[in-house]
Amino acid sequence: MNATPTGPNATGPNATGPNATGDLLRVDNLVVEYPGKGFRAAPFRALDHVSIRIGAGETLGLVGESGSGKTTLGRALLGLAPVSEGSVRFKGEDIGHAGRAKRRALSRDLQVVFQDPYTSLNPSMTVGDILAEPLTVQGRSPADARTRVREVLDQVGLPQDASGRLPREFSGGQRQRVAIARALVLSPKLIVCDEPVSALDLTTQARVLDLFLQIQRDTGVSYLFVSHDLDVVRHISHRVAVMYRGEIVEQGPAAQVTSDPEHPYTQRLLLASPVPDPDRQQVRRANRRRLIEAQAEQDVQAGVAA
Amino acid sequence: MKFPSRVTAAAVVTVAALALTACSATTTPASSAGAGTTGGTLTLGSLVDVKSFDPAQAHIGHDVQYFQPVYDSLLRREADGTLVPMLATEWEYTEDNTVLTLSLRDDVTFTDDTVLDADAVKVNLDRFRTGNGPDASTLAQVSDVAAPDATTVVITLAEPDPALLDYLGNADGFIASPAAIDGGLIATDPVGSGPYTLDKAATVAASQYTFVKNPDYWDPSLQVYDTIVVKPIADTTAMVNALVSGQVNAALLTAKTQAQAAASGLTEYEYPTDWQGLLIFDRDGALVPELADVKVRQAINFAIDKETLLTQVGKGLGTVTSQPFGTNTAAFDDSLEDAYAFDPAQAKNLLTEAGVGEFSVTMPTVSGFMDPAMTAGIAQNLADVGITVNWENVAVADFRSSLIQGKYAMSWFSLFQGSPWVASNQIITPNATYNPFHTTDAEVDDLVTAIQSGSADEQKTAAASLNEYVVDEAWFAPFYRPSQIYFTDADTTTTPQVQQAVPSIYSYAPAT
Amino acid sequence: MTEPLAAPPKPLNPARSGVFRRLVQNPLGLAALIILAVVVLAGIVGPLVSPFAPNTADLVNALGAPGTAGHLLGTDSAGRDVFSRLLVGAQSTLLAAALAAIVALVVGLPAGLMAGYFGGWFDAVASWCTNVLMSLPAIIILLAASAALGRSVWISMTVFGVLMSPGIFRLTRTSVQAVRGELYVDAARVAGLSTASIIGRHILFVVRAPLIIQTSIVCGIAIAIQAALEFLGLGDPLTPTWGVMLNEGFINIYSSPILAVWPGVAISLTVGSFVVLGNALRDALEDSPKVKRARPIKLRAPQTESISVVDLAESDHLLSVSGLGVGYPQEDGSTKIVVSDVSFHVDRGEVLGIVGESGSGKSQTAFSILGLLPAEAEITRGNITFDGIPLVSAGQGPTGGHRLSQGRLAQLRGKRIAYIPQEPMSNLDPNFTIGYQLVRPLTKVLGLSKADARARALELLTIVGITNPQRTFDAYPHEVSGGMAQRVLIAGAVSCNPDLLIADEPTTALDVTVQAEVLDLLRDLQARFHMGVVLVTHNFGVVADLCDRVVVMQNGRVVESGDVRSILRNPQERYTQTLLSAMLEGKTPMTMLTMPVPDSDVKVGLS
Amino acid sequence: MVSFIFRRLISGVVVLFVVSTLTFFLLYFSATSVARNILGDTATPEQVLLKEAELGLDQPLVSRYFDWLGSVLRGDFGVSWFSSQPVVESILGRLPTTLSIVLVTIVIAAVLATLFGVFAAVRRGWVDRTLQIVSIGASAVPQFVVAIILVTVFAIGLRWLPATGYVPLSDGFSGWSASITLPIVALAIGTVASTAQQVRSAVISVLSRDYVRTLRSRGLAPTEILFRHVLRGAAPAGLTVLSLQFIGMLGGVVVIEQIFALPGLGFLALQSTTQGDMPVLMGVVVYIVIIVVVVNLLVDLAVGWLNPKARVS
Repeated sequence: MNATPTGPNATGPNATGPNATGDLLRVDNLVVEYPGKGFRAAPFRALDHVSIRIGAGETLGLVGESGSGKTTLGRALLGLAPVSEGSVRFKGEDIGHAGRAKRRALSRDLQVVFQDPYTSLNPSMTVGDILAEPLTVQGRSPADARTRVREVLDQVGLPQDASGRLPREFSGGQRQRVAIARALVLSPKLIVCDEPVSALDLTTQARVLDLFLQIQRDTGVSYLFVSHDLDVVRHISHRVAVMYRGEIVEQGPAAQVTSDPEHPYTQRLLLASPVPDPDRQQVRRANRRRLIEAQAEQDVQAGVAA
Repeated sequence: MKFPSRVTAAAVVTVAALALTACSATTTPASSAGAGTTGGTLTLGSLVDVKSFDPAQAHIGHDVQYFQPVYDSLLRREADGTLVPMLATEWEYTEDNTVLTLSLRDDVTFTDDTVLDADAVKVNLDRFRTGNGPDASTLAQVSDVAAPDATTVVITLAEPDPALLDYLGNADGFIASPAAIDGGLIATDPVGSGPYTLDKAATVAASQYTFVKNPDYWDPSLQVYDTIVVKPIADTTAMVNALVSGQVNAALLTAKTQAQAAASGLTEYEYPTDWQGLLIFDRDGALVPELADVKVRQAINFAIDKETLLTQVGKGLGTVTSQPFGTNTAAFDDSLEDAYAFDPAQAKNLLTEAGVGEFSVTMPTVSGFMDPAMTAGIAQNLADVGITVNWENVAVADFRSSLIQGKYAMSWFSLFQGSPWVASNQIITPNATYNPFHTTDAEVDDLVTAIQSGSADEQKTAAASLNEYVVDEAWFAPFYRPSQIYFTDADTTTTPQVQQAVPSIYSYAPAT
Repeated sequence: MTEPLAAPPKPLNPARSGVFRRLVQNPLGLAALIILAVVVLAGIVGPLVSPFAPNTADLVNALGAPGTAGHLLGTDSAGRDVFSRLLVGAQSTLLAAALAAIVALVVGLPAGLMAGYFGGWFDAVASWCTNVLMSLPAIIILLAASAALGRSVWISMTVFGVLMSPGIFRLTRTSVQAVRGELYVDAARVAGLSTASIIGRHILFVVRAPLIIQTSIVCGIAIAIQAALEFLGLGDPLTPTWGVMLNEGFINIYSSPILAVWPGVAISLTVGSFVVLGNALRDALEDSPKVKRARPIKLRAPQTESISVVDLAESDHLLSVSGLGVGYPQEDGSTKIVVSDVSFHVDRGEVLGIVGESGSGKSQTAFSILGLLPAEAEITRGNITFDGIPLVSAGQGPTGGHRLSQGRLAQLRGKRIAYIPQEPMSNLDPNFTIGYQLVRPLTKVLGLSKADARARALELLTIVGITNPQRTFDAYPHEVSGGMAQRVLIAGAVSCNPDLLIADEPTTALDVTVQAEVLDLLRDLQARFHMGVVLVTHNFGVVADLCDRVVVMQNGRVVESGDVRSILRNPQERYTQTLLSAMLEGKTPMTMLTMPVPDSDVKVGLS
Repeated sequence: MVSFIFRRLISGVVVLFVVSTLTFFLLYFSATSVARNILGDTATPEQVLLKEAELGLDQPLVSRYFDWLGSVLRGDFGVSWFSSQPVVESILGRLPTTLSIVLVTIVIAAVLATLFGVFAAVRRGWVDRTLQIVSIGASAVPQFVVAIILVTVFAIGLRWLPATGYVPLSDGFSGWSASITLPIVALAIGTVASTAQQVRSAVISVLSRDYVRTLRSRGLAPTEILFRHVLRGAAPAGLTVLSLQFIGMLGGVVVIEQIFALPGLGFLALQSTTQGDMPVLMGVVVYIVIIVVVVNLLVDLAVGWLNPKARVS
């Protein structure tokens, strides 16, 4: 095995961004455990002492393979995954164990866009109702809500008559716009984006990424942008954190992490992604093989040394 | 599809069996069966399954077809009700009718080769009266059974019981081997001295019971068939199906299924055993004050359209009547038959005379036992004269006990027509089973005493007077006497047994 | 970016009343609805409009034939008007059935909601109770209840409702569990909705339709049970249900058989209607409108003329596809074309990439070659020739089709043409060991002995880079990882040394590091066996890694095709350019990828 | 596997205990006038009291329950209140009849439902429609009506088969099979149709699985795929349906045994209900629950054997 930094160590210099004092979100040594399946089974630790920070107007890209825990981290911020240890601070306030009332207040500032545009919208509610729901929960009047819904529809590039339609009348990309509109409708400070483009076609993905960037420019919202695709994360993030088996193994400015990674896993990840040119891909492939051989050799030596 | 209902045929049978507690002087001439050829198999359908072959558990009625093959009784009742010797060759009462002496045959052995003697009879009678069998109470008056010698049995009664001899010719008289009783298996392995023995190998409990000829039987004339099979089929529809499709040779059917069987060319036997009608229990007006007035009770009698009920519900198989006592009893009075002909106007007049406005009465109806048309007809007839019936749905199993416990002021019922003595104990005396409010008066008391203890002539006169009295006082509102509908196939003949639901097994013979 | 196999687009304009409309369009459903409407109407107004008082007995005119003395359906054994009793009986019958349904709902629904939503010990206890209730034979329990509680149709229907509650409970619980995991419920939670609001707004709504179906079925069974209890003599003659009437009919079956017919018909029609309504509702809820079954292309033996249709110049190719069209017949009789006029060829030892976005028809094309299109699809035109063997030679339109029989195709599949699917886990039969699934085709298709097949399978597992082949051989699919499963599928595909390998998005479901390994494996195997490969993908990186030539597809058509370098570096068609420009590799981060105003994506509805 | 069986057995015992306890209190709580019903009309109040004491009806319900439970644990279900026959004896005497009908029906239903279900799933078309119509018809027309029609036509009209009665298998196969044919047909029509419907949808769902397509791509014969892979995939669903049908049938035989005058468990249950013979009714309920528990256990084992994933949990 690679000698990966243990949890607490990940809170190293890399983790401390320029906004260290004015962090919008600060997660320290977060542990999420799920009860094991079956009687007396050991609990499954999905997150192991994870620490991240996100400043105002900043995008933290979170990249990792399936099962690495990146989605769990996002869900833990939203109160959808149980916090076993550590703290989640939003605007300085611990929200790791927020109750429903606090969550309701929090939802004005903290919102989410999920991966699957087909299941993240209630198929039996109109787009208008879906978008108005967070507003009515906050006690806004229906008229007020309608006005705001018109605004966000415009903001995400959907026509006004979308309000009266059902989600299934829209394509995947359009649905994801609806989901983004729902996240935006309360003008939040931070949006957790959980693989928001990975179910989309390439061209649609490009347009949705543009939308995310545009919204950030317009509103100054922060993103926690979770993706398995290093290219996507590089494109949209200020800083990038890499997760591997429930731990953050590397964290730092996007350019550095995605083009010159330090951690062996990030290196492998980077070289595994094929490039759309046969010759450059041939080079990348060769580099990857060399890297893997070198790392395997290190492992062997480490094994001998141990 | 069935009269009463499939499921509850057993309950109906129990009710019909009540009838058989009666027995009395009979007038029907004897007609002896079995003159023709012998041999072969007789298959009988029975509405009830035998619960136990223990004679202490024997029950008058349908049960006899299971007991008669394996057990001899002390006396034998012929089809017309005449008592003839069987195990007892002679019997004699003392003057005051309280001590009965029986002389037994000395040549009978049980099928386990033990000898049938007076001790064996005593054992059986004592078991019967002290056991918990359904008819144990019929020997309630017996205070002692003695066996002074091997062929003599002396029965001592606390009070006279005019029905005792008939009982001894029926369920009470079956004698099992004391050795087998001691063996503890008598309930399933009957050992008697009867003309047949139970063939356990060819028997399937609850489905068919096969009896084969007892080779050493003392009276071969009672062994008409080589084999007798009895199949319990509780559902009357299934029964008619079995009969029509040739699975059984003979069976009891119902008015509703009569046409189907008759159309299939089967031989029909009709004979009266019961009467149906309303029992007006609350003659003192404890629950329904209006019923205390004899005019109201008479009005109820006039209000019922008996002819139509018989035609429609009883399929016309029976006779309309106004008296509770049966045709072949001394109490019967032909002039009382139409004492209360259908006359709603008269009923209303009587109610007006009584000064009674409209009133209501609660009666039980029994799903699966009481024909819905009967329920509807009674309600309609009474409603037409201003009496509202509130029906309560009662389970068959709880029906009789609810009547006995006096839960209802009146009820429809179907009862056996026994001897005046049996009938009085059933419905008239202060402690009669179906006199839950114990209504009585001095005249009734006198007449009942005369029936129990008077001379033969006094008994007859008293019975007739009692009948007239309860009809005049409208203690009941009888509708009609339905016929028992018995069928045999073309290969079989039988003779109906008077006052018994089904013929005795001695009464069957192959058709010639 | 997976490409759904069935015709992908959603129904054209499904209004919210769609379910009801589809229900009414189904003739059986409509009939059931009408019958039930009539019955319910009879139940409501019956007592008011019945020509005779239903309980007025007239024994003199009992068992009257239909039509006599103004009695439309005759009279029963007490001389009561049968028609009036049917009308009034509808009310008590339906009320009793409704009682059962309501009890079932009152017991089952809240318990199901709680168990499904909260899980935990309540779920465990409630589910256990449900299992107990479900394993009790209803009639036996009703017998016991009638012995204990008395004979009233209301009591027995209450007990029956409890016995039916597990159905409601399970349905609710399953639906809630399914919905609870849905992302829109998570979104509602993030929005701060209370549990009650989430259940009320999002969950109950989903459960509603299946509940209506189940309730409909419960009502039907309840009416049948009423009749059965009456028949058994355990009924309640004082409540004039149809069961009571039917039983009375049976009592008098020999004198007046018709008496059993009316309530019998009423019961059967109503019960049947409830069942049909339930079924029809279920059909209507199954979102996809029914597709007319494809006329199977007549399986005539290939004729020499049909070969002549094939361009002779292409006949040297290992595989040549020309003018291929695939369509799905629609309900309205039209055909939805998903592939039209697609032509390309593959040579031995050559890797052809078919690249395109979802809905471009690339998978449909691949399955056409394999002869594994869904049953409802039909090849409308074109030719497919494999190594000189015409697989498909369809004329214009569906009538003139010639297709190689499935039998002969099966001989090619697994021997000369192999297939690697997209989703490794769902493509292994979970009920058999991996070894069995590798060995079986080797013995059945290639005729190897069991021992040889086993040795070969282990060898193949080694070839695809599995370090402990024996363990994988003995494992069940759920015991291995996705990457491992894909290696197994690849091993199976190459087990026959195929001439042609068709790989449908073989790496899409895999993590990027595993994808790289699988691509390496495919490249090695392709070289080793000198296979022709058709690689279906949406990823230009994968294309660049493996392919010699590329076909770009859009909306069922070929947009551009050619050598991989020329296409990737110098695309001629605007669509190819758009696709490549949407690639993030090499783009400046945080910059816009497209024009500021999105175009076609914004149009609402389906273009 | 052993621990799985063990856990299921424990669970079954708990079910048995709970159901029998509930039934006991329900039944015995209401058994009020039974002593008089047993003794007949002419019984004196003294006799009734004696009988009540004999039956233990004068004891508190709870102590009667523990007496009952204690006896049952020793295998003694008591004796019938009406016939004094041991309950176990009368149940064991009737079990063969009921099991003959139910087991043969379930075997026939399994075979026919598989055939029809697979055929309908593969062919659709008229088979599918026929199946649907028959199953709607079978659920619409009460079973007892079907049975009555069968008797009328085949026993009374054509006289092909006996109308009533049961012939034990030990008395010869032909008599036995003739005696149970009509009851089985009456039970089987609906069972086959509805089970076939379920098999059909299970097969259709398995047929649409990806792995079926992959198996076809490997050149395996369609029959091999259908009968090895698809059927095995559909079998757990089919088995579950069959077990539910089996449970339903244990109730359904009450009606069927009544119509055909078959001395089975259902008839015994009905008879004891009508009479209020609580020990017998309790015995029947306990036996039926035991049968159900065993059948469920067997089905679970079979599903586990068929589906390796289920074995884990």
